[in-house]
Amino acid sequence: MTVAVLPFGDAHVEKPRAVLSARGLSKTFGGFQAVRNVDLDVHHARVHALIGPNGAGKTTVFNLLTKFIPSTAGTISLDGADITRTAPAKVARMGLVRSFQISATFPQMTLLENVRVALQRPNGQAVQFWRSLGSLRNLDRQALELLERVGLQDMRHRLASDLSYGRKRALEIATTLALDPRVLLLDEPLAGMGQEDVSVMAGLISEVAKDRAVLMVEHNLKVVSEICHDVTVLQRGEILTTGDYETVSNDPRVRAAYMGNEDA
Amino acid sequence: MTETSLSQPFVGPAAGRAPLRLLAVCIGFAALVAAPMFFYPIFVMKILCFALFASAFNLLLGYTGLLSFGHAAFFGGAAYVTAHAVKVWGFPPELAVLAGVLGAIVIGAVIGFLAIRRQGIYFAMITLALSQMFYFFCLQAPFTGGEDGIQGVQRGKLLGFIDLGQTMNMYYFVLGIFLLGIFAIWRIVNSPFGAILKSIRENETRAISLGLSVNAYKLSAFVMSAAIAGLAGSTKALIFQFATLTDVTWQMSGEVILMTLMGGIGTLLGPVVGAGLVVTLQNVLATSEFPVTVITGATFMLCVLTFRRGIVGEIEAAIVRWKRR
Amino acid sequence: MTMIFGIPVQALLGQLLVGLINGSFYAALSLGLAVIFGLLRIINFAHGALYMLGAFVGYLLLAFAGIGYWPALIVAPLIVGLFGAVLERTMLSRLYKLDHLYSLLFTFGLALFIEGTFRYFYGSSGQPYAVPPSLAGGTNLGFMFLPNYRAWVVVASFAVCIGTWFLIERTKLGSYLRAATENPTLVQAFGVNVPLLLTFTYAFGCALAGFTGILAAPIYQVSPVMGSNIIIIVFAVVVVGGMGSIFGAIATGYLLGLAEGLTKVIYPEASNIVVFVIMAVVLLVRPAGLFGKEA
Amino acid sequence: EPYRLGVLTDMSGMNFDLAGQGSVVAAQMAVEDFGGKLLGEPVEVIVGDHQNKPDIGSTLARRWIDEQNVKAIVDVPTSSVAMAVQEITRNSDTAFLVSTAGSSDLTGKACSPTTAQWTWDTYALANGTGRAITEEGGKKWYFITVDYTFGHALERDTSEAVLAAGGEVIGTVRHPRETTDFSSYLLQAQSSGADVVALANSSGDTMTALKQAAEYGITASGQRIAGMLLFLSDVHAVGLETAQGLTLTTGFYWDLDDQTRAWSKRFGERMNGKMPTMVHAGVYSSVMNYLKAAEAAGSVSGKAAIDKMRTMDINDFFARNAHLREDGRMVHDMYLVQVKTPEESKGPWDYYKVIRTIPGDQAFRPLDKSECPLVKK
Amino acid sequence: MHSSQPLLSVRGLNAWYGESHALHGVDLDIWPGETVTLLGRNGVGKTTTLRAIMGIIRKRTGSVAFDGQDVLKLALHRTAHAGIGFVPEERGIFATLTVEENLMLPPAVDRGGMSVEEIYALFPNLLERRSSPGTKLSGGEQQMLAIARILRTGVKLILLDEPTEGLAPVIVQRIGEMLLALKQRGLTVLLVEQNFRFAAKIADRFYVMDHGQVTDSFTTAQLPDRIQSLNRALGV
Ligand SMILES: Nc1ncnc2c1ncn2[C@@H]1O[C@H](COP(=O)(O)OP(=O)(O)OP(=O)(O)O)[C@@H](O)[C@H]1O
Ligand SMILES: Nc1ncnc2c1ncn2[C@@H]1O[C@H](COP(=O)(O)OP(=O)(O)OP(=O)(O)O)[C@@H](O)[C@H]1O
Ligand SMILES: [Mg+2]
Ligand SMILES: [Mg+2]
Repeated sequence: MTVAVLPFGDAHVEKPRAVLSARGLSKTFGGFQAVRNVDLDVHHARVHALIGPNGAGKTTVFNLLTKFIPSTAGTISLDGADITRTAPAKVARMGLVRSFQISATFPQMTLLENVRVALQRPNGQAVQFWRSLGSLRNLDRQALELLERVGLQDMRHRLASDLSYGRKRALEIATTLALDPRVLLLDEPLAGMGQEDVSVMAGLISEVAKDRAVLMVEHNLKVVSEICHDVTVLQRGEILTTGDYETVSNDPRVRAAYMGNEDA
Repeated sequence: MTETSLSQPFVGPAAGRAPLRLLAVCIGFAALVAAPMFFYPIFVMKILCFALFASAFNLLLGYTGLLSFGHAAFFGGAAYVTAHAVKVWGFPPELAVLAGVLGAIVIGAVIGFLAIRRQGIYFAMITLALSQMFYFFCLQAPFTGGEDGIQGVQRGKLLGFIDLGQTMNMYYFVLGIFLLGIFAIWRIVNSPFGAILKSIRENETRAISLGLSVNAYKLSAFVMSAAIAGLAGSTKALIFQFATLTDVTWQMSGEVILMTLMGGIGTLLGPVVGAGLVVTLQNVLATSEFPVTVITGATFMLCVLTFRRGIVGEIEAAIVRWKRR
Repeated sequence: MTMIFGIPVQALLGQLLVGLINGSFYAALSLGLAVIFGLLRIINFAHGALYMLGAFVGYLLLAFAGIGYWPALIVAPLIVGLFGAVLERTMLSRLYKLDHLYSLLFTFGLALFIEGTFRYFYGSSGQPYAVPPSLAGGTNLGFMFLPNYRAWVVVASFAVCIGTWFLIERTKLGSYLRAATENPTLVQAFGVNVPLLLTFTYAFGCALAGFTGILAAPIYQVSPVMGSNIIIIVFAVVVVGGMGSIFGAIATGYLLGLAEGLTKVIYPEASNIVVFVIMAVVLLVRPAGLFGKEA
Repeated sequence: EPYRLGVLTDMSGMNFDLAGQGSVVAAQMAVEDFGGKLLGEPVEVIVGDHQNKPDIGSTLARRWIDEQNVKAIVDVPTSSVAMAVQEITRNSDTAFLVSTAGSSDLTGKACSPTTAQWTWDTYALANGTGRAITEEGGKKWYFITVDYTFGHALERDTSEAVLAAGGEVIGTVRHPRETTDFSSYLLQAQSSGADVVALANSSGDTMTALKQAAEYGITASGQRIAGMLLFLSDVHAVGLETAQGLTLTTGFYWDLDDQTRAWSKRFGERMNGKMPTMVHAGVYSSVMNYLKAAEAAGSVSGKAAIDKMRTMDINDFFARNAHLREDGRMVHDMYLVQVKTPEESKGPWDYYKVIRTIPGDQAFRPLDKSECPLVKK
Repeated sequence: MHSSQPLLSVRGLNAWYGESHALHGVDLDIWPGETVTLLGRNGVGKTTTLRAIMGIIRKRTGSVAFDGQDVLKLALHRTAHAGIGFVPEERGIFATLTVEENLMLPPAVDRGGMSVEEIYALFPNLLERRSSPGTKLSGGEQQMLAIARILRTGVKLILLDEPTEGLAPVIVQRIGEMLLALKQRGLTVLLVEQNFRFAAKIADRFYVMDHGQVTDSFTTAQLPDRIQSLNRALGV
């Protein structure tokens, strides 16, 4: 069990233990080093933002953490267990679940079914080929609650393919939450959402973070400043700095590389 | 997306109200029980066999989205095992059928293990190639009797006292197997497991991220489909009392696809209707002037171009449209 | 005499050369498949039938129009290509928006149809087609007698493979084609006449099959079943190569031809399944195929 | 209701040329020549295409017998279908007149009292060719054998004949069915120093092998090629250029004498000038003799008619020195022929020169070696 | 106010996805050299409007006059040659093409497009990664590439769907500057944008959409007066 030692920021505030931590994570794509020696600690009950210019390697870090692509070097541990060599589905079952940058739903299924699929496995109802479909009704209440949380309850019988882009993202988050993950990785959850949805979603994220760890990639700095406890800035595959939003946003290097003269 | 998906969303049960559905099932059952009084029993049995085979195939294609071009291996393989079990080991019919199904499971597990590593068209090509390999195996293996096949397989006595040599006994035995198989498929499709299969078909990456070991699910579905196809093959060996190479050729794999396509991919009844049509067509063509392959080929093209949903699929769609109005 | 695998080196060399010749056919056929698949995402099940068609057109040209091998080498692929173009325009093009499996099924039906038709009119045992006089005879290489025609097959198929590779990987046309594979609507929205491009591609792929067919005519019997005999093996070749690249299709074709040639000496009984066995092994080790890119 | 004869054949597949439509025509000719009436009832020929599938063939045969008053089933290419049909004809007392199917098992292990295997079997071709060529001086044999039961049987039977006639087998290579390229095997055969390269395979494989043998100059280099199973239609298909010099055994050749020419001419007139294969002639002969036998026996029962044939004098343009044995084998003279060179050939279909006649009792498997349970030993 | 004819004039545009009716009579006009922004909540049909103008959706009625030509009747590939360029929401970068091939892909339809050097100067990331496969770029890099390749072709009107989505603030600023620069060159842009503040910096006029129709329109000058009602309409 590694105890987080933070290079910057409010080290004096006692943080809960790191649920997910990575050490020396690196990835090379045929000579191009996309991620270099990244150390990361994600803590329980905190929202951790991963920001950085486009192409900095944020999505790649996500892919590495969830084992969707194998890392070139480094170790990852989840709740103290080493998951460096674990299969992606297994990692998900252990409680590390992600959403995708390009929205990912089951298009020809209704919203309710979308969420229910995610509920099936944790409830031991995934391999039952001998029971009737009706036996899944016990999951409906829970599924509906999740849809409600993202404001999609009224559309529960529509097909996911009929949704607009923004709503697909909302559905995806509901599906992800269905797994009740211990660590939630969100890749630009607010991208493409209308103004009206952004604040709802941001609220949702900080609420779910109360009893789990959240790591998110986000370009909407307003939201980052409002809901994220920790911010890690990635540049050219390397960690530029880590700290709270205040510290990070005043770092001249971060302003130059990422934020420009914009204020949240 | 609706149009691009090979498998139609399942609309079957929605097509009628519960009492109506029950009535339809009863009429269907009565028709099957009475069929041998009006039609040539062997012919009806053959249709039942192929209907079961096509339904097994459809379990994979229609509900998992995997197009197998090698299902003949399970069908024909099981037939060989059953024939061999009866002829050489002296198994009673029920055990021989069981042996055939086990054989199909083994073959299915091996082929499936390799094939599920790729998707879509690759999957189709791999199953085709592997089943062709199995064909060569059957051709060259000493116990399959080469071109002659295993002939003169006795039907024996079911449970030691029902003489399957009697056509009617055999018919009801086959009918029983058919109903059992169809029920199994229906159950699998409309089960929690079936729902997972559907989600995998829709978006595999997402399914993985939800913690589902996608390959294990696919392999299970593949093996289930193989087992039921094997059940059909074993039964066929007993009906016709032989097992030959014809049932392991790639043309046979093609035929089962045609049956499913004609009847309606992803519908419960489609493969049954399709099998009935194709088998009847073959019999009609057998005494006509038309070259069979040309007709088969043309039917394939026509189905794909004009009524992809198949006969049952089109009817169901029409009912749904009509209801909306 | 030196021995390898218990076989005289000379014999082995001979077999390798024979394998190379076979590989030429595999390469040319899998290349055609790869072109059509790579750009249209269609598994052209009818490829074998079109290959047969090429050979038959050659035969018919000779029998009814007195057109000999050399002109036929140009004319036959053109005719087969034209046939492909008509087919694409009238039927296949309606299937692009659908699941790719439909086009597989369609071309499967097409293969049955073409093959059945020819069998109906020309029987199943096929027609003879002679080696052109200018390539008759052979050369004694010391370790084997190499028929001149076979040497020509190697050269011709290699030239066609390289030409195609260049066209697709190194020209602007190629980049249109590759892009259209992924998102035809968008490419068309950029102002490229995609429907025409797709027709051209399919026709080109068919012409490749036709060319291989006429190339094969003097070696094999011109028979309605010649295509279905070879197509499944070519499918396996394609799986082994991985459809990612044109180059992969070509290289794998030659490689598997050689592997098969070797098997014919070492353990001939298995020569028909060696390609499938290799396929299984490759799938276990590298599911994407030797040259394929994992999606 | 008229009596019917069912010609169950392959109308769309690989046996179409050697049997197919020609078999139908031959059967019709026989019925016409017989006068169209059997025991006072009209006789009709009906046709079925079994598509080389035993289930279709056997369903059809059963239906014919049960519902359409079919009294004899004729021809039946593809041994798996023939085997399946034989079970049905045996159980329903229907005559089974086999012409195309050549599996020796039909009159061996699986023999039936209602079957007459009329034209040829693998043993006769293998044995005839093996023995005759060895006696002609081809002592050292090399086999290119298709690797399954059928090929193994051909090879075994031929080898026995070769050894019996004082020859030797110096090598064998087994190839899978539907091989597209025989170069490897041919090269091995070429360098083996054999006198005779024997092709123990069939149809497509044989033709490809022949074509490629010509390409590699096998005959040109002094080796002789023997086809274990070849029909006139195969030779026609590959052409004389390729097939010249090939030695094979056949049960019939159209150009043997005036009788055969006369019949073949009539056949050809109905078949766009095609000359009959031995299968076609065999269909005619078997149907004609069946009709005679049934008439004589006064019964259309398969067993009665076939039994009658056993005691009858069988003699026509096809069947010379012939008789039907108790195992169902029709024994008749066979011919060892060699394919002419293009120069020797004087016109269309002038393909064979007859090297020698193989008397029936030498050509076929002796009765005392038969595995048929019907044979009283 | 506008001297010339509109470059693009849309009247009564309806469009369907299969059976579902997505646009219910959209009317809008764009004059040469303008930058016009479409605003609206998620799913009101902004993207659909762009697709229908371009002809990517085939099932549509109404009229779309561009440069005096009715583009509704044109085959899809002719629309580009008429002078309209499209940057899709999902970017549409080709995986089998390198970055440079992606860039060079759309045929030039007119003179006046940017040169490759100018483009690389604008987007140095692309230069650095020009020989890697297109989809190996990060999301933001892909967005740059998608815009860049249309700039090359010399079209008169660019349909730009949410160009800032998923981009780092610095890049957003860069794109804003770039769009202003393009405006200087006289390029006409129809922009769909959720990022209100961003749009305000570059647009001349706004259209507001709801339920597949244009419900409101105003100029940037009128913006301060409208902010209230707009926030209500957009649900902010
Ligand atoms: N599979 C791959 N092969 C090669 N290069 C890759 C691959 N995946 C990502 N890259 C490269 O790695 C770098 C980091 O990409 P990544 O997608 O992680 O960026 P990001 O930080 O998520 O950017 P954005 O905010 O734009 O989404 C990019 O330059 C990209 O081109
Ligand atoms: N491919 C499609 N098939 C069916 N319906 C669709 C499709 N694409 C969009 N729609 C529907 O059409 C309507 C308009 O969608 P559109 O994508 O134009 O919205 P938008 O305004 O661009 O929204 P966003 O801001 O989320 O991108 C929505 O209700 C959506 O559900
Ligand atoms: Mg990213
Ligand atoms: Mg949109």
